[in-house]
Amino acid sequence: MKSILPIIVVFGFGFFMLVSFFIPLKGIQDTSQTFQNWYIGVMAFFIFIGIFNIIKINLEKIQRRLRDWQYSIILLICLLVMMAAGFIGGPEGGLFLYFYKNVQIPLGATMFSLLAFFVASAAFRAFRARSPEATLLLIAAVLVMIGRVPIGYWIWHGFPNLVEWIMTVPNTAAKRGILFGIDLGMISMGLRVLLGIERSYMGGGKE
Amino acid sequence: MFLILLILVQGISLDVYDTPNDDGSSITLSWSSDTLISSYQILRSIFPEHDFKEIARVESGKTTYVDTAVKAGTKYYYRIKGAGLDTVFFSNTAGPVRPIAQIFNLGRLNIAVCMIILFAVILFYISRARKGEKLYIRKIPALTAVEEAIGRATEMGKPVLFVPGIMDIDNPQTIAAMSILARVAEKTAEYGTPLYVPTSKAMAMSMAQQVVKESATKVGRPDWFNADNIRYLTDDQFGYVSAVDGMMVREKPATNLYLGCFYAESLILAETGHYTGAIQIAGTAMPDQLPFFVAACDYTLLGEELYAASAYLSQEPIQIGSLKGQDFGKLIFILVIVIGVITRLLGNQYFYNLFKTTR
Amino acid sequence: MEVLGVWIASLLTLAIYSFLYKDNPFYKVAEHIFVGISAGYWAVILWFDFAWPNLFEPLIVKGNMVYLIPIIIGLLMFAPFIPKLSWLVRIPLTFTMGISMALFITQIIQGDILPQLQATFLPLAGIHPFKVFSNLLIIAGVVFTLIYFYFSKEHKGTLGFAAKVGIWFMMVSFGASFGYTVMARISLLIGRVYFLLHNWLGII
Amino acid sequence: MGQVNNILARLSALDRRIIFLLVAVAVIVPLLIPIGLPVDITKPVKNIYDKVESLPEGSVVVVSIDYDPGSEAELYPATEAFLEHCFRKNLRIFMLALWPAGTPLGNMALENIGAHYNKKYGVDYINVGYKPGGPVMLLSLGKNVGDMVKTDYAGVPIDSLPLGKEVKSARDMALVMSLSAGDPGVLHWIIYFHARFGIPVCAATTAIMAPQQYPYLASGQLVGLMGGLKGAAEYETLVKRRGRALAGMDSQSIVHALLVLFIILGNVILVYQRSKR
Repeated sequence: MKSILPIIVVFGFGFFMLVSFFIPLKGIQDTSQTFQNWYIGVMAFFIFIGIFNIIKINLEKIQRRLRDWQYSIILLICLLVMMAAGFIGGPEGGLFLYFYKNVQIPLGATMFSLLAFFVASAAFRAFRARSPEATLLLIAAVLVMIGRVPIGYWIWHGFPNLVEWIMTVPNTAAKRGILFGIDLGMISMGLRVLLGIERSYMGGGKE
Repeated sequence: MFLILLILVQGISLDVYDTPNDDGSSITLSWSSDTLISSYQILRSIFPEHDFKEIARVESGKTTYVDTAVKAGTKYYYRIKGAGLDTVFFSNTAGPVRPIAQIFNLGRLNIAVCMIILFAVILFYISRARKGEKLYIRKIPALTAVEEAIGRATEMGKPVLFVPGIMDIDNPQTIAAMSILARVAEKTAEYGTPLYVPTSKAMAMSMAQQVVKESATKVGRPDWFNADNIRYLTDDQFGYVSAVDGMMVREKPATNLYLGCFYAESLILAETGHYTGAIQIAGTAMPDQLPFFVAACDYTLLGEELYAASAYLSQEPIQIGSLKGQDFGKLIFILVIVIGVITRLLGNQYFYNLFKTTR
Repeated sequence: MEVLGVWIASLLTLAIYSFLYKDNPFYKVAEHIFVGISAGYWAVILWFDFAWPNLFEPLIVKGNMVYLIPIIIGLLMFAPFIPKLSWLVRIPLTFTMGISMALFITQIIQGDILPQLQATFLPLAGIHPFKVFSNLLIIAGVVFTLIYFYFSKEHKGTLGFAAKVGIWFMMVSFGASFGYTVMARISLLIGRVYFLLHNWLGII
Repeated sequence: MGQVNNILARLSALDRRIIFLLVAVAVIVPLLIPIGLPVDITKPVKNIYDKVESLPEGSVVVVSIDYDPGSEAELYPATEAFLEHCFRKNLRIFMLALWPAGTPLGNMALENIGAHYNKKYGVDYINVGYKPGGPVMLLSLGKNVGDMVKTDYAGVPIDSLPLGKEVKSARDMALVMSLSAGDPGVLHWIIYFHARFGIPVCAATTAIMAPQQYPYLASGQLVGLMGGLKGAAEYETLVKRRGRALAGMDSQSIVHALLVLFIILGNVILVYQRSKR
């Protein structure tokens, strides 16, 4: 039961969806649409369980006085405050949007912008022409970095066209080749999942 | 009278047909007009001469309409009334047309053929591998490095950090990462080296826990397994990356493995790891992220090499079989490209048109 | 209230930047505030934008029992918290995997493989010689990149050379990606600096 | 010789915080003292502009907010510039978000630009908020909008809004604009939505994702592309709007020049150290 039922579920729903792609009959199409809608409903729970886990992990951290447990209190308070603001005032509530605008936006945006600094130090310390291949990478990178911003156009008016050529010719070719490889890999993975050969996503795959 | 008749015929020319490859629930109308028309009224009847009723209004600029309020098997006639500047234009009466339900969508035949060929090739090689046939796979240099790097962490008495990407377990890269994690967990359990696996998805956490637990049991070290080392941090990308960063700075792992599906966090992880002096091995099939891994890590599995690595490490017949199947798929793709280019060069469009997927 | 908000936002921004100096309590506080606020936000938005109107309202208010199915499957996600029933978590996992993988396979053929193959059948005659050259490069680049990812033979001789050329194409494209990413990162920093100078300090 | 050696050795051991400081200066100074370098227009951006120009008045454009505050700096200016163009052309906007934290960002842009053009919520534009399920959701949405969208973001039943009543399926949509910072996003709009329903898709992506979109531009599956802040600056130039993207372009240029300098310097050190050995 524990291993057969999941295989039946994955095979049954999977192959129905595969076949329904090719059969335009109304009953089949409606059923497939219903399954899709269920899927989206279930996916919502994936997020709920994520939030549930955050609460659980941080409660445990506080209970067992693990390292930095004090911060977990801050985290949980923020979570509760945000949820209270949202569920009492609604997603249009002033306080909820106030926190979104003045806490979530600046923190999210700043976190990402830290990368500007890391990219700079990587450029200085890690980005080296150690081999012919790396040299090629380097030259392309420098051309794109200069030619794609206004300073490149200012230096030489043909710069943007040169960069566009790099993007549409060698870049497109390599990206497409890589894409084909990835697509094949994903199809083979999908097939194994549907056939129940690949079970690692269920955890281990053995009973 | 004569004038009106002329307009009636020449104003709008209408063509209707049963929408191909559907369940018989729609009829497609397409029309053309060389006069200025501000809006169209679409009229329908089940009689050729009378009883035409408006079913829809369409603004100018549009030249097609799909009528979905039809019954399969019934005959329909259509007319269009177009409002011009000060005249009303009529189209010819088009029809009869009868929507019919199709059992197989012929417009998707090429997709079916492609799918069947790829499935067949992959299954063929999997079955060969399962029968115990030894299938050759070239060595992937970055892999030897993984084992060395784990050894190095052990010597230094420091933990190993394994980041399985930030996507959920419905992402194949995460799954490939998990089979590499199984091998990494075996090695670390054997050496008794701590292994941290922070995840960004709750399901990825439970999966990683099961995988690591099983590996530990497999090498006879169930006591080594510590569920607390495999933690779900947060779904939020930046919350996650900053937490992992904090972890690197605090725990100073000697070996960082980034295998799976990565987005913008790739560089921030690799750069912080570089800063803490760890040996770093990365692998992802995300083309956007490869350059940073190449730039800042010691070894990188490029794209599909991630899947190849998982097959190579496990020596599992299924994985090796699929890899060989995919290799064959690549040969087919190359062949198809060559044929496509040549036929087009010879002025033949037939082969080119076989690959059309949208009407 | 508005002014206070800008101050909160600015101070939190600076707290994150303090990580550049080194990991410190300010950064950690900001980090945990962020995780807490985001998680709370997700819960609220998910409920109001989707879970209530699309799942619970039809069930509770309109009494449409069909909606019980996705809810029950979804609730099985919590099965691991009851050790005896933990295997039931496989039902939502296999259900979502089955559907997403099947759709994925057909869509990747319809939306990726066939159109991208077709787009590689490029014309080589009757166009400007430079365009012919470019098209040839694209075709060669795709083929040689595919050869690099051919794992069934050791890369020696002609095959080795082809794989090598494939690597060159990839390196150029990686270089392009690197350049673009640098651009992305800098833009984000500009965005924050603009906020600090404009909204907070009011200098620009 | 010894002196050169000394300098290079020191440089190679340079504390990265000094690099950080230089980057900060290179961003701040051009913002305070603008140079006003001219912005060139690239073809993929022009393609979006032309596509929007070609749409008849009243067409429904789907704007998908597939980013969150993390990419606000790059994609929010693009959102505003694109909406400005649509509203000016009297197109109607059907907005949704594939990322949970995208909804309020989309609303901000709609309200800012909509107010300027006297557009009315519910008639000229709607926002149906976040929808989970990514690619699978797109297939459901294209087939029957009502399955996925029962209310708008504020909980108002969708049938009570004139525009909401009108958009029933992909057939009622003229163009999709995905403002995308990752998955789910533009890729899914292309290989799921466009492939199934044939609705043209254009995108504004973070610069990091832009190179990956070129195969789709080449195949015509993607109509046009705004890559990063530069793409947004180009669009601002096209729609004659002086926004945040254009304001940031000088800093962008200067930092790029600085980084190229870093790369060259780093490699000079490498070559020098190699020749010493």
